[in-house]
Amino acid sequence: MENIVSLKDIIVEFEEGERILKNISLDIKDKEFVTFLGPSGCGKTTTLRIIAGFLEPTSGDVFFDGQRINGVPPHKRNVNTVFQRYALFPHLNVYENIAFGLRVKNVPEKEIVKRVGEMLEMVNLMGFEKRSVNRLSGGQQQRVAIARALVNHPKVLLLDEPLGALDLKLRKEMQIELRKIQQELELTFVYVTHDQEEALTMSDSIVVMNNGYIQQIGSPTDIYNEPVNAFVADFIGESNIVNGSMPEDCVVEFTGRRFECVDKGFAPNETVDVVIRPEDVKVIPADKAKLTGIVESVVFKGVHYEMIVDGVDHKWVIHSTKAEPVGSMIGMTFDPFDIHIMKKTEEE
Amino acid sequence: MENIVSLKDIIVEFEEGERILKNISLDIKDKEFVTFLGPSGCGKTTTLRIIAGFLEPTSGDVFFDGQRINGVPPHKRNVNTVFQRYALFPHLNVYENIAFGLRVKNVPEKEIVKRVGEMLEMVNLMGFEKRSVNRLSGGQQQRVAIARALVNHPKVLLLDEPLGALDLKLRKEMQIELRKIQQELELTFVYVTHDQEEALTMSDSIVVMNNGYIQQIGSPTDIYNEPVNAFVADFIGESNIVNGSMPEDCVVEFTGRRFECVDKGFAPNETVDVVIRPEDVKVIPADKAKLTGIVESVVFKGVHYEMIVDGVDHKWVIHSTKAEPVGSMIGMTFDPFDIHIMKKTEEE
Amino acid sequence: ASEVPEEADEEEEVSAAQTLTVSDPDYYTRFKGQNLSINVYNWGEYISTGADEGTLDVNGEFEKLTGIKVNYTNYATNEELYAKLKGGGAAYDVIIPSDYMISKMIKENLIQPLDFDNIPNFSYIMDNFRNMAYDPENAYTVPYTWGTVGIIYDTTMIDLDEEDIDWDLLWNEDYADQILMFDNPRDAFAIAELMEGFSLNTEDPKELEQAAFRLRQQKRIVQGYVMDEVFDKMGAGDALIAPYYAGDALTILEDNEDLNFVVPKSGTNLFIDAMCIPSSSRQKEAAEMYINFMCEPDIAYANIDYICYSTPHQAAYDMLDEEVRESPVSYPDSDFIADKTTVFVNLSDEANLKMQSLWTEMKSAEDENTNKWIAPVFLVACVFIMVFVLIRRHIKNKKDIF
Amino acid sequence: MKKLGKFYMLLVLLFLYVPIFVLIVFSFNETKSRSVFSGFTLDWYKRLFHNRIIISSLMNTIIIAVAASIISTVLGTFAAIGINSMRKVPKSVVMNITNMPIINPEIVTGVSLMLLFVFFAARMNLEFGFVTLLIAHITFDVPYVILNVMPKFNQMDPHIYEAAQDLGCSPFRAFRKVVLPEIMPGVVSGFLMSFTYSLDDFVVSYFTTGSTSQTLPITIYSMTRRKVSPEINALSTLIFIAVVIVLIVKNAIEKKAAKKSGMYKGDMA
Amino acid sequence: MKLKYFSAPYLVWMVVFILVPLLMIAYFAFTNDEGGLTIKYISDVGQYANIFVRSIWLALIATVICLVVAYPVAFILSRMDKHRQGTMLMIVMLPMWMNFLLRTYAWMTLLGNNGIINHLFGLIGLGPFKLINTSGAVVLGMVYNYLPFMILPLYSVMEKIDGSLFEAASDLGCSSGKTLWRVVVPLSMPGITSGVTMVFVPAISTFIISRMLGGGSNLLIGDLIEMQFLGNAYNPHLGAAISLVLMVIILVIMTVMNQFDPDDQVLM
Ligand SMILES: Nc1ncnc2c1ncn2[C@@H]1O[C@H](COP(=O)(O)OP(=O)(O)OP(=O)(O)O)[C@@H](O)[C@H]1O
Ligand SMILES: Nc1ncnc2c1ncn2[C@@H]1O[C@H](COP(=O)(O)OP(=O)(O)OP(=O)(O)O)[C@@H](O)[C@H]1O
Ligand SMILES: [Mg+2]
Ligand SMILES: [Mg+2]
Repeated sequence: MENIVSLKDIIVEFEEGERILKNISLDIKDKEFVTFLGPSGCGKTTTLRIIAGFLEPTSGDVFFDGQRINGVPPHKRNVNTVFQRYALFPHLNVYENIAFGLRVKNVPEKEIVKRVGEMLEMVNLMGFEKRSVNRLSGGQQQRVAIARALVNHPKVLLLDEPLGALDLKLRKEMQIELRKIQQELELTFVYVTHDQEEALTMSDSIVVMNNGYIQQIGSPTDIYNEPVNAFVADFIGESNIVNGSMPEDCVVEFTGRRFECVDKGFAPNETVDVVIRPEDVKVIPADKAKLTGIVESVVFKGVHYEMIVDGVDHKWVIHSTKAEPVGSMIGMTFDPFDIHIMKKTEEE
Repeated sequence: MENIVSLKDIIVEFEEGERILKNISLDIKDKEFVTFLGPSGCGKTTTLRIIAGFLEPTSGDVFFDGQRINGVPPHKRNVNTVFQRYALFPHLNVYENIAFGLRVKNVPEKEIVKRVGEMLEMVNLMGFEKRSVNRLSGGQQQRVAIARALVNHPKVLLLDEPLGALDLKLRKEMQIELRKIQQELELTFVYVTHDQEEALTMSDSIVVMNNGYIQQIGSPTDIYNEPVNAFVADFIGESNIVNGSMPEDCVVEFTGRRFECVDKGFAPNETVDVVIRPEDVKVIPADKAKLTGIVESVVFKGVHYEMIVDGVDHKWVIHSTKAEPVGSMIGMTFDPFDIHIMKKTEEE
Repeated sequence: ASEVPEEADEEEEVSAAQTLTVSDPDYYTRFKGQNLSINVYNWGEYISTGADEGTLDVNGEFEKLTGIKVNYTNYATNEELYAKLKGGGAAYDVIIPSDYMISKMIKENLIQPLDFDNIPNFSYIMDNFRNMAYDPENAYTVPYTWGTVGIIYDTTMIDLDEEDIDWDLLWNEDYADQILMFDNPRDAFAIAELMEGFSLNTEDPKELEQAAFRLRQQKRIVQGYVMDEVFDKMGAGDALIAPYYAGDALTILEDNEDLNFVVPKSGTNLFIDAMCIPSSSRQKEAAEMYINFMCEPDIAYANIDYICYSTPHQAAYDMLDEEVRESPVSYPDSDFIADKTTVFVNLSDEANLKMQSLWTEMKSAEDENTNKWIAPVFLVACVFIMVFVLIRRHIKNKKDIF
Repeated sequence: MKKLGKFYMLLVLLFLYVPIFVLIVFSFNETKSRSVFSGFTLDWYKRLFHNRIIISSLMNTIIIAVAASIISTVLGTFAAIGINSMRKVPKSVVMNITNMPIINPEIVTGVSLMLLFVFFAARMNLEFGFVTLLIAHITFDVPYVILNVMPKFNQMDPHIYEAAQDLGCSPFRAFRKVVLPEIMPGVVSGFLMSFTYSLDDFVVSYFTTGSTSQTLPITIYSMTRRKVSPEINALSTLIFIAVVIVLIVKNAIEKKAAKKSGMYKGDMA
Repeated sequence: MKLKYFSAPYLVWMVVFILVPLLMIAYFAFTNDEGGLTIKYISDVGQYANIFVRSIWLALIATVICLVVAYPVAFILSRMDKHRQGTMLMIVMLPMWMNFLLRTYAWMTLLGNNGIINHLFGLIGLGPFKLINTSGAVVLGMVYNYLPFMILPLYSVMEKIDGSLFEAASDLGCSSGKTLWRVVVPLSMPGITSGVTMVFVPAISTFIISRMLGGGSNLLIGDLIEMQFLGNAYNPHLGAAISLVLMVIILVIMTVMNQFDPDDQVLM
């Protein structure tokens, strides 16, 4: 697999001195499903707009299939976009919306009929051809937006939070559908979201961004299991993050107690972030535990109970299939490999 | 605990013959957090409007604190409502919105200042008194709506999908906050939602509705673990629902195989719905299993993997902490108490 | 109703060069304190308003003297006045129509006989302006002004002797687009009839059609059809030639030294405007008081001095400058008046109608060259739009089917 | 592209403003010439203020505009409330008739009212003048009030009416306390709109005016028809300045209101 | 609900002062002075066909010019910064608040044979040209007076067009010209139709502009009607008949216009 899109040292400033993107470099491989993940305002849309050509970077280069494409206008790039709020043409019906790109390129009518038909079938909207797009549900609009982009056979499809406006159930369905389309058509998808679960579910590769920087690039499991810093860890899943220090390799000290762990290579007594996932906290009888706390609240979540446990220095979030009575004292322990040690992040 | 609100045989028809509510009977206990849960259009809001007095039932009686209150207009009922989209008064600021009900009742100014102050403190909006409600975030508006209702010291607070418009994160926070308020003030909350997780998290008691009927009333664990029919089971959590039959007590047959279970009392060979939660399906080596299937897809969901397994007659959804390779053959088994047997529902 | 600011300029009075004395102050105070008001409907610029420094505010003086409020409004043509009265809605107390219109109104009972006991100042009216043809008994009217129609022209551009100027100047192709013409049928037809040598009061359809033909010929070189706009256009030098009433012409001449005014020797129309009281008047006595006031020598002089028309009022005439009294424009010699001028009389309904429709036809006629194209182009455009709409619909329907 | 756009806007603004500025400049001209500026004077302004006809018609205009817009605001607001709660068919019938005076050419509205008044005048003791003018103005003002108020009902969250009842208001009180404030911006803009239309109306007034009241536009019309003196330029200048001041004040008020409510309302005119 | 009855006073007003007067027009058009039924006046209208044609023609030209001039203005306005839009819109609309007689009068002084424009031409040795009292001057007067009526509806429609639609179009291969034709124009159709009616209707029925700038030799329908009621040719029956025909013409034209409106939404 070769790189289809590459960004090299991209810097974007809207106003003099105010950097929105700070030195973004990134390679996107052909036929990959890449997700940009990050909190609101971190620069995801901006990055996408640079690839699509709506925005010229202040400095840095954009490559497409090995060729530098800075300055090429959007309508000449072999890239299509599914916009955050779809941006369907309200004066056209479903059929004409999808056919729009083809008509602009003066594709013969017969070909248009064929290709739009295929698309309608793919996104499961046969019979809706004549419907005004204003009279579609959110999910249907979303599918029209995708079909409208895909019908042009772009090499790369950019999707900017395409599911942001949908409710949970529809969202889940569409996630699966999108993934299926990407795999069937063997396209490169560049996908933007701020929903970590969505990113984990769909991507081949996740780019975690914050504040104009790329924090980590990796596969979903990499990112979930080996986040490079506390920001990524916290953003990717609910986590207990406590301050700690590393007196020696494979030993970490936090909340005044020492625990075994599997990380090494830190300076002696370096202060670190200790990250433990709620589902990795094991509840044991208080008298047998190094670490104890008092159960503050228990909430039934269907699959598991979520307990907030007040452990003096830190309120622990624990997911467990067994509920403990509120107010009782419990003990907590962790497997060494469930304790993630992370360097403190400098900036921010 | 006695009943504060009771509905007896409520029937609502908007147009002749078209029944929206079909014989709803229900008792709501004092100081309880009751949730109406059901899909869109099932009649939740309608039920709430009957309790609030905005709608007179076509037939049936409404009791409040033991007294029949059919025909009593809304402004004479000791019930307050938090509307689906808040319905704040846009021409009044935060303070005046909250004070509205008191002003209408000609409460002395000193008392108003005191009570509104308390409310502002409770919903954590001190310092926002003068702010126009249009310039509040969704979560803040929501809190104003609650304060506006609560300041009147109603016995019962009706909340119609108060969190529907909020994003996930805020929603979670507000859930906790609402629950806290209800417990602190010892009020009766009648809460409407179509989000099953929300219902499970917050309620003392859940009323599952569908299509104008009450399907089940019970505590969250009751409803989750012992749904009375397939609709409830499916609506409350993702489930595998297969057709089966009961050749004898404690034995159920589905997909052509017999399994042990704990339900009895069905007619011999009665056809039933068999409901098994995805997390209750155990993966075992294929050669040791009664039931096998081929893994179709694996999706990483953070806490667990979700696998779709094609088992001839049924596609099984399995949640497991270990992923199996796509295409491999696996075996599945279930603990007897994880197999829920349900009578087929007649209607719909 | 509205209040006019009461203190109508105390200072003005002090600085006023013309001062007012009335013959019988008691007569005018009869209605004081009764809060009466009268509605006066007059031609534009046909009364001294005090707007120019050193002139009398006639209506203001009347209000001050009598305590009767004057609602003063304007019309531009006799026909407009007729329309308003005929329509029946508006109640006026004093109007000042012209000769032919007066006889028409008498015939249609639109104006009522005056009580001349209430108008003692009628005695000032010159003898030769009493018992005119339009009101032979002189029961309905008190003459206000009179005058002739002539041609105003720009001497810098038109180098002709006064003697040589006649109505055909208005048909002179050399001055195409520099000619203004009356915007009312009676005056316009009169000029054409003078050209043709017909009577100004002709009712013969043939003659009327001939006159209309003349006017149509002229249309091509006419810049615009105007009434009071003449003041503005000639004053600003926008046009070179215009026929107009002698009095107004003199006013215009004051503003623009390049202009001159002649009464064509071949003859002209002599008009008389007279004050009348409509039948619908509710304040007849107050209206008569107003008319009498207008005939106060000081007032009559102030008006005539301001509007520059010729006056039938002996006392006012005597107060005029020597120069004006001698002016052949304002006061042509009596032979000319007797031989060459005609006073309009009311035409029969048929003749009026005929003239009216010929006039509208003439005005709405296009220049021949454009006329040919507009209609067909317009029709074709309509057809195109229709076809387009239908096709669009058709396509839409077809789309909905498949 | 941007520059081209700016240039174009400039041209259009020039087209719109040059005539007005010409009027203003020549209001200070010493002579009556309309094309040569020969010297500066404020004379015309002085004479303008001594012109009885202009002053009294200005008073008439203001009185009629104020009366007509107040009456039509009240009438129109109540009408909008009523129409809003009508069922679909009668509602659309009423709205269609209401739109008539807006869609119809002004001259037809004026003429039709004139015919009506003539008819009344013949049978009843009606006199053309203040009353007919007022009726005519109200007639073409009310639709604007209704059209301004109606959308406010649609924009309004219908639940706030219920919310007020829920908080203890009787239906009437709920209407007064929450619905009325909600539609108030529409009422106010309806009032302003009808006020400006009344101030400016010529055509309808022309046909319905009578012997007692003459409005400023009619006076202006008669002035443009005869001996035009630069008084009229002076009048234009004063009107222009008044309009600019009113608009600036209105804008400032709107901005302040927008700030207060946190919403930006872009609607003008 | 009894709220309905709030509209009772207005309904009475509406019937008496909107509906009845229109019926009066019809009544006058079909009766003569004696009150007898006749179609004489309606058929008389036929003789003024050329005035109708000219009025429609001039109004049409004025409308098209307004559209062409206003379209870019509205577009540029709608794409400005939000806070500058308000100010700019006010500046564009401000002339409309001046009495339109005065504005038309201003053109009289500009266009006159001795007016400022010819004066300027004179300075560079050209002219004088005949500007005033021509059909061109009438059209100019219409364009000048009614241009804001075109800008406003166009602007209010365009302002609502989501900017991302332009990006979407360009993403799908449209150059800016194609975007204009395929996206902006169709989306602003409701604005175009309401703008066109808002210019066309007053333009076709004006009598001031033709009188002041057309010199009385370019009669339009408005002049004709005015003449029948308050002018030289007092004849209310004929006037009513002409008004009736005018109303019908406008009705027909508006129906045709509505065909172009995709969602039948008429904005005012
Ligand atoms: N045209 C612009 N001018 C100035 N600043 C801008 C502009 N567009 C975006 N920004 C700023 O750039 C930053 C990044 O914006 P961007 O839209 O890329 O965020 P995002 O990651 O897509 O966020 P979201 O999840 O909310 O869509 C934000 O702080 C935003 O305010
Ligand atoms: N005023 C009404 N007239 C006719 N039908 C109505 C009316 N109000 C509600 N309905 C119908 O009654 C049914 C139940 O509506 P209700 O508002 O109670 O649903 P809901 O459970 O609150 O749904 P949601 O979750 O979407 O709010 C729906 O089918 C709806 O269309
Ligand atoms: Mg974004
Ligand atoms: Mg609901």
